[in-house]
Amino acid sequence: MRRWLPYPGLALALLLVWLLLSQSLSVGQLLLGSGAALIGSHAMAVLRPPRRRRVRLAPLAKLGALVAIDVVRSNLAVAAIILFPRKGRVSGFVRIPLELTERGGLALLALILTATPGTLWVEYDQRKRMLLLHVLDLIDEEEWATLIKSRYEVLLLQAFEA
Amino acid sequence: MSGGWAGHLIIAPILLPLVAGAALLLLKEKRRTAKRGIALGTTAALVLLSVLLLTRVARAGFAGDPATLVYRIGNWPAPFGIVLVLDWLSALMLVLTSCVGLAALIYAATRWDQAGPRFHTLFLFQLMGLNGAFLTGDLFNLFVFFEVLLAASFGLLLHGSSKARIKAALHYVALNVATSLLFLIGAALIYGVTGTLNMAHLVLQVAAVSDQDLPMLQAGMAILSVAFLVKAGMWPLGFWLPRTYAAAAPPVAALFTILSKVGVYAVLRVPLLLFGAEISRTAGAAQQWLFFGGVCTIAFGIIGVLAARRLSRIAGYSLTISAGTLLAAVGAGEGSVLAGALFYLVSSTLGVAAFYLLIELVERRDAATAVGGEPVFDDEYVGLMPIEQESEVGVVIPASVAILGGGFAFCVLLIAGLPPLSGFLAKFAMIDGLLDLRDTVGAPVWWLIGLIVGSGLATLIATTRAGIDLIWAPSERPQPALRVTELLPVGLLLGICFALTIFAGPAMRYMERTSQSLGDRHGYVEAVLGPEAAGR
Amino acid sequence: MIQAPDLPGWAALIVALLVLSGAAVTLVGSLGLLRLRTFYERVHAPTLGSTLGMALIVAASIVCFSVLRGRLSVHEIVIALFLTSTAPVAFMLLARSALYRDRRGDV
Amino acid sequence: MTTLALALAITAAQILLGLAVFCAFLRMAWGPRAQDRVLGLDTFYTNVMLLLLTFGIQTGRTLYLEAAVIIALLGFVGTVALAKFLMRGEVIE
Amino acid sequence: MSIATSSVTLWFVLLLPFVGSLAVAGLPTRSRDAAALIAGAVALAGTVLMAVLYPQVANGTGLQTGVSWLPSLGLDIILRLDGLTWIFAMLVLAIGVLVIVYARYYMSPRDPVPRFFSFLLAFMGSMLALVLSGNLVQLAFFWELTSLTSFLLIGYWHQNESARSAARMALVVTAAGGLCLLVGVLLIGKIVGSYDLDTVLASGDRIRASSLYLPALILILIGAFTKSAQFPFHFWLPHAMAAPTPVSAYLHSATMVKAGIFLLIRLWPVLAGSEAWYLIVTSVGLITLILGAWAAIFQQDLKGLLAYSTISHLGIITLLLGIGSPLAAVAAIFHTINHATFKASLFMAAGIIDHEAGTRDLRKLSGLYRFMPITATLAMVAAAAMAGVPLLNGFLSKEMLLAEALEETNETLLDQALPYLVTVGLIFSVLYSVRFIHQSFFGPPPTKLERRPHEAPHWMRLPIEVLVLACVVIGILPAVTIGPFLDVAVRAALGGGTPEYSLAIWHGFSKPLLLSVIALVLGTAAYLVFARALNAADAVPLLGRLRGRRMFDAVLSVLVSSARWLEDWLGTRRLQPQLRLMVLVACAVALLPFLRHGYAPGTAPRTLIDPGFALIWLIGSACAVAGAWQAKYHRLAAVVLVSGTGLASCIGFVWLSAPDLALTQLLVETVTTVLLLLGLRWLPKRLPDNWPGKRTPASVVLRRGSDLLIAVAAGAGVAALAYAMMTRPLPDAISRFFLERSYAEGGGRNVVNVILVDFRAFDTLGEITVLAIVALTVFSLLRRFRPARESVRDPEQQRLQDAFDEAHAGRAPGDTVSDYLVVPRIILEWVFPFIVVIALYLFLRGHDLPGGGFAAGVAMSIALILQYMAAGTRSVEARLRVRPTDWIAAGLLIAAATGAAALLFDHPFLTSWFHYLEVPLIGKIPLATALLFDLGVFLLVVGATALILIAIAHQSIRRPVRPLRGGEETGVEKR
Amino acid sequence: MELVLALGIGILTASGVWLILRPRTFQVILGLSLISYAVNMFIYAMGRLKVDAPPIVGSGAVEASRYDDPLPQALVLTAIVISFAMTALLLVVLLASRGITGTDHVDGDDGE
Repeated sequence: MRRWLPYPGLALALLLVWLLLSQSLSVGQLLLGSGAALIGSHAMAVLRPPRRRRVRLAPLAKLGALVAIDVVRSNLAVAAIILFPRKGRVSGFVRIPLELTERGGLALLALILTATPGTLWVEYDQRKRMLLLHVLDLIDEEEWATLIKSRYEVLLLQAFEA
Repeated sequence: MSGGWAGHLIIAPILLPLVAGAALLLLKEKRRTAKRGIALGTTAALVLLSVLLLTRVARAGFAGDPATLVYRIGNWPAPFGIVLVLDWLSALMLVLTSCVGLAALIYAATRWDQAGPRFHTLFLFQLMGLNGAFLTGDLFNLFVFFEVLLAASFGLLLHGSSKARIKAALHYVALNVATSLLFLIGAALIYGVTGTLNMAHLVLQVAAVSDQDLPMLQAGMAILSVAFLVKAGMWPLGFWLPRTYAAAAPPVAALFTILSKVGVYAVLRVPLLLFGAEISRTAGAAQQWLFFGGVCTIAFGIIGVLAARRLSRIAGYSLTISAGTLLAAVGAGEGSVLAGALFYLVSSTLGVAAFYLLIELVERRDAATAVGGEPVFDDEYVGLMPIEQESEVGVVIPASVAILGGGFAFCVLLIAGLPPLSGFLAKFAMIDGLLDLRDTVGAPVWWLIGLIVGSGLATLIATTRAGIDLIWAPSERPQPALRVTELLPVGLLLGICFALTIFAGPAMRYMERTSQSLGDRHGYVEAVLGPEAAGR
Repeated sequence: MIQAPDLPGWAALIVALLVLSGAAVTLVGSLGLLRLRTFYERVHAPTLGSTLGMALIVAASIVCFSVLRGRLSVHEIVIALFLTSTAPVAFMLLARSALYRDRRGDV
Repeated sequence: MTTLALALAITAAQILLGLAVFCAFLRMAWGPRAQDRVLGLDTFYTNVMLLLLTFGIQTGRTLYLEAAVIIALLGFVGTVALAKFLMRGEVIE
Repeated sequence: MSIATSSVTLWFVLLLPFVGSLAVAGLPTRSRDAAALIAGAVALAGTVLMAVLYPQVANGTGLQTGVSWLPSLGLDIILRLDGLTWIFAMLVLAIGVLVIVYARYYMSPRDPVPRFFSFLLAFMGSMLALVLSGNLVQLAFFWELTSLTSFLLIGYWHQNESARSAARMALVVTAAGGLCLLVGVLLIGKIVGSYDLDTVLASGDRIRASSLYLPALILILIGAFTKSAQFPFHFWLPHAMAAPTPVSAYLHSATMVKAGIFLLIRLWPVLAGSEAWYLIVTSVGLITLILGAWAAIFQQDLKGLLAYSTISHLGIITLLLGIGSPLAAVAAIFHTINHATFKASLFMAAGIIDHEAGTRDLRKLSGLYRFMPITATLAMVAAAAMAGVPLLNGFLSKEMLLAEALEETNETLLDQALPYLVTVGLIFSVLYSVRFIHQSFFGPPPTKLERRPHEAPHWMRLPIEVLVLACVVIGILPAVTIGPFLDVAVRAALGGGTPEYSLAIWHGFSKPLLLSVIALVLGTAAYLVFARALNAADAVPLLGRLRGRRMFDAVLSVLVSSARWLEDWLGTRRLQPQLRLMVLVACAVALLPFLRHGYAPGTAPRTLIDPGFALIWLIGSACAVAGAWQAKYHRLAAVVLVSGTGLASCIGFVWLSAPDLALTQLLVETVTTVLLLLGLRWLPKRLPDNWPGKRTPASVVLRRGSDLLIAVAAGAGVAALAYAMMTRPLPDAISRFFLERSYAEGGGRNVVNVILVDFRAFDTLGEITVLAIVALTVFSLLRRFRPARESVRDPEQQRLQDAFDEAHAGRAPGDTVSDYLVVPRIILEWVFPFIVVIALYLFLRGHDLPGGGFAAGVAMSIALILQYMAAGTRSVEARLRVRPTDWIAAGLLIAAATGAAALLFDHPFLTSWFHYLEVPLIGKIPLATALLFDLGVFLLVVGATALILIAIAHQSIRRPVRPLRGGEETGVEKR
Repeated sequence: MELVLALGIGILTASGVWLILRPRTFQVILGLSLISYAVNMFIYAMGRLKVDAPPIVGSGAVEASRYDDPLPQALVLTAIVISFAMTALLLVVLLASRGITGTDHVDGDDGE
């Protein structure tokens, strides 16, 4: 099984993408899509990324909802900053120590933080496990650190490392 | 389309080198003998093939049948799909290409093909590009084959990279890329006005162009011609030519002598076809420009030949001269001048090709020219190149200098247009034809005659200056080590010229028919599109 | 060319609103690119376009085509998916390289 | 009527997006930092992709979305290369 | 002998020397006797056979035989034997025999003589063919051939600089003359309408009446004068004395220089008789006569003296021909024969002296009579003939000359002065003849010689003896010996107008005799007076500055240096001017038609402006301008801006109904950006120019200004063309066909793709070949890549970052980059399979919707490149073995094989086939060969793009090879 | 629209021509890419402009005037590929030239 289908989850996702692209659920497209997904997942296998343990989906779903809300909220906030500049707004870097070490988790966190307007993942020091974040509207460094750790990292830890 | 296998022979000059070249890629770089063998076999087969096609054209043509053979690629009817057209001129060019190609390849197989990887593939692709350009009957397909042959020529020029080659290649590539863009603009304009790309169909469409659209068409044609003329090396567009060719490895330079004729071929083919006498709303002016351009080119070539310090530059400038002569002959009119010019094209191409091959042999006495520079980087792909692995251990022919000298002399005679080789007959035929034009064209004919004569003299002066010292001057240098395989190609080329001299009658008859066929738009259209279209 | 597909009124309204607001958000983001003072601040601006702006327009597209075809057409989700997973990578790498420039000595 | 309104709205959106592209262009042309220019290019890509989506809506064809998909998936490659070049002095080590 | 046999004999005689030449050339280097024997036999056989042919010409009919060569241009090989030809042929052959005998003994045993005899025979053959030519072009052909073979003979001792330069000079001068001659005879041919000699000879009046007569005459005369060393082309002849003496004896007495004379005689009936002829030929002959004789007096080299005397005598013949009367022509022919006999013998004698005494310097020679009485006697007789002493043949022709000079032909001053000037020339000629004899054979025994001279071997003297005998016999019994032959020759040469003349020793006391005596007496007296002074001369008085060779060299060097100057002025080796010219020329020629017809946009309805598109497109244009502005110092900015332009044009394509183009452009755009960045690593830093005085020099401003103008002009031109085209209605194009047949006959809905893989798949095949070639070229060029010194090291950023990592505790080198890439790398890994799937998607549906093999291939290679960027070359290649060349080969072969498969069914190449297969559950599945073709495209594009990018990327992990001892080389890997 | 497109083509060409006349290799390569964008658009324009009429046909009878001219598009595709290939080649040649001559001047020497 592993040999034929190295990454079942990935293959499923690829098949989904194929079906979305071709906008059809016909048997032919299903077959073609499965073939493509197979090839795609074998392509992934060629790169030989480290194997991942199972991922829990429930925390991820929760995270997704949270992020969606946050994105909209911060979009509006940043839009306000751009349209109505206020004096005294400071932006700056924040250092946040992370407990998360899983590659996937880190990547997801980076995606979330960067995709949310107002925060930007700048660098992660693998040895010190220290994240460097840039924040557009920096009021309190501590607050940001706890926010991120409590709001996102916890969920990610649950999903990936529990 | 039927006619069994024989009917498909027209595609073979393109398909054969393509497949062989691609197949060579599958062989490891170390299997040199196999590669050589395949490449040589393919090229030899091309010679046979092209001769076969030529005899077919000639037999049909001399028997009074239509000589033009058309091959519809993809089985699509003519103005829509791409067609290959084999007529007098293209058959001639095919033979010329394969002969020069074979000679150059034999020469290269002695040692030059080791100067870099993938030589044989590039070489075969070059032949494919040339053959395609000569065969195609479609304007855009012509562009594609131009690019094929250019790309291959870039590769071959850079073969055995050295400082001079790289510097020359930079100019060559930049200029040719720019030229290709001009080609595209010109071809696009022509398509925009006429709505077609097939050359025969173009002839019909051009005749139907409204007066309002005419300047657009002419502008397109003019831009296209500039692109051709850059490739042909016309002054003031061809300064790159002598330098580039001088920088190339000898067998490559020899092959390039054909390359410089592609531009001339295109001028012969496209503008003549589209703007001939039948549609001569502008033919006169265009031909006049061509004529004067040719005259200036010859003059510049003469200057260059005289100014040249090295033999390879002399050879380069004699290509300029020959391009100029051909252009001027085209400009002077179809008919017997053109026939002479075509004869000249053949013999000068062969002569200069042989000359390029000889130059290296002659100059090898001066310095043991290493085939390439020393490698700087360890090679990641196939390991270090064994440089000069089996060099200079050839059979030392006692009379090597004599042979070299003789070959050199024959080349010079051929290029300068002196007896006993075909160069003389070519010049004679051209001047003879030109003298017939003295009443219609007037004084410029005399300039051209003067320049044709002068170019021979200039070549003689320049080559004797350099050649005598190289070959005759006593020296402490060791006898050059020659291999038979290096002399064989030179002999081959000169031998063809010698045969051309002896069989000048039939050869000239062929050229005359070629020249006639170039003027015969009706026949061309009929052959490609069928009699109904032509009768329209 | 001013044209639009023939949609029922309600759908047209939704689509129009979504498209306009998406475009507006994107424009604001790009304006931010001009108005913010430092590079680090400016990096935040285009995210508007690649998140909310994109989401709104994709939504418009989904509505539009679903109504047009008479069945759910979610093919644009792929775009959303791809863009959200790739755009941040660029920002991240860019910001870090700017940081390197700013503190040459202590990378 | 509604169609016309929708058409106008879409055109307006396109103009807005066009202006957004213009902003991105100004960053590309002005800099001042190299990173600014690259950021401008990235924004250019995103905005253009959105423009393509609106064009798709306008024409009612899903055909044009393919280009948008390609931009979404591969538009960042150029930016990544540029960013890496700025950071490391070469794109592929 | 029948005509047929005679013809065959004639061919045989002609071909014999060429065959002999080849045979001799094949002999081993040292086979002196064999070579001489073969050569001699050939020449002797030729002589005998030619003699046998005499009856054919004696009756005046002559012999003509030909083969077709180039019939369409009127060039056939015609051998034409008449009296004149016969005489010349006999001279060529008979003297050839003698020279070969002589040469056998003259040439050193160490000389590789087969080469010599081979050349000599080749020359003999060419000369024979020349005189036998029955066609003017054929004559010009062999004319040049004699120049070439004589070049080889003159340069035979090529180890001597003098021989080389003399050979070259002779070749250049005579070949140039030959080319003039060619044009000249072509003109004649055009006047007459045929190159056939008979026809030409019959149309003298027509030729002289033609407007082309003068140019033709001048050109032909130039040819003849260069060959026959007439003033002002005489200078090559004395230098040609660097040739071995047998060569001089052959070429410069009897044959080569006589070719010009032969031509003049041959065409005499056609060309002579006009005023131009008289003035040019006579005066040139006269000047040459006097000049040559005068210069001969002062020569210290025996052969030099003979050379100048040859020039002088050739002048005599020319003069005679110039006079234009038939009698003069007779004299000319006669003197030609005479000169050949005595001059050949004199050269041979000089050769013997040289051989025996070891020098040819007259000042060193003295009293040789006592050592070599026979040679001396022979030389004396020959010299006497040269001086015109009675009872010898020279005397006879000289008398004829004087008689003709005295004859009043016209009223010109030249005619009046002729007798006196001729006499002066003859005085000189007596003077140098006496000097030649007296100085070498008489006087005290020589003191300055290195060895003791003695008589030459008998066989070496034999040729001289034969020739001197001829001089004497002809001199005494002219009417009996030479008379009949001369008669035949004259009749053949002059045709109808053959005059009455008598060959006798004694014509009674006459003015010519008087002048002759005066010349003899004064000449001898002058020698007695000036002998000592002459020996001291080291230059020719009055003419000292007119050294032919120096002038020749000067002319050539002026030619070369002016050519170099012109080459620089008219040409360029730099790229910018070439591109500038190209753009300018293209603009100019495109403008021309509009100057004539005017410019007008079309009348087709315009499309409404679409604000979104217009905005983007204008921004794209602005990007282009900004990119152009930034490209010099901010390359990265320029890359960014140009990408913007590319993107804008993608949008343009989408908008304008070309989704395929947009897709492809977009993908290519991405790859190009990566490519340019890969390249940027190796380019030098550019700093703004620092002009002195902080001000841009005017020249730079001017150049930029003009470039700007050119750019604007080009842009405006293209825009105008585009606008004019777009506003015209589309002609009834072939595109309808594609749209209508695409689905029905091509099996695809995406017409663009069907065109690419079916209708015009041949273009695509070519296009992918280009890609393959470029990839291979890049690959092979980069194998020898040598980065500039300052870019060999890692880029500055990497060095700083590594230094930082090293300097800090708790960090290992490379941490910075690994931290930098840790997250992106994960994401890029995730993206990889998706890109692969998208690529497959693009590939599979290309036939019906935008996409296709090319787009898919590029997408695939972008996927690869992303991995390289994220993980680094080594890391990727540790896991992934990419073999791009195999991919390329496979792609090409699949595409070509798909096309060739049609041949199996006797369809043309690339004929497509498709079929819808009904499969249960799935429905119709399209099967098309076009898809297979596209697969080839896909594979090739992946291979080629990957090969290009990877090959460049590889440069970063290569290190210069440091040569170790023993020539071995090793690569030091980075890190 | 025609005017806008023509203007753009002109501007692109002009910028490109200006760049190819510059003495630095990198400028030349960028100039050539700019011109090739312009030329691609130009070729496309020879099929005249049609908005929203991509040449993707249905399976029934085809009304040719409803579609954009597909042929220029096919030509442009070929031209894009070829110009990409040539850009790559030129780039590598200029790198080699830069390496071997030590300068990025087009003539291989820094004489301005």
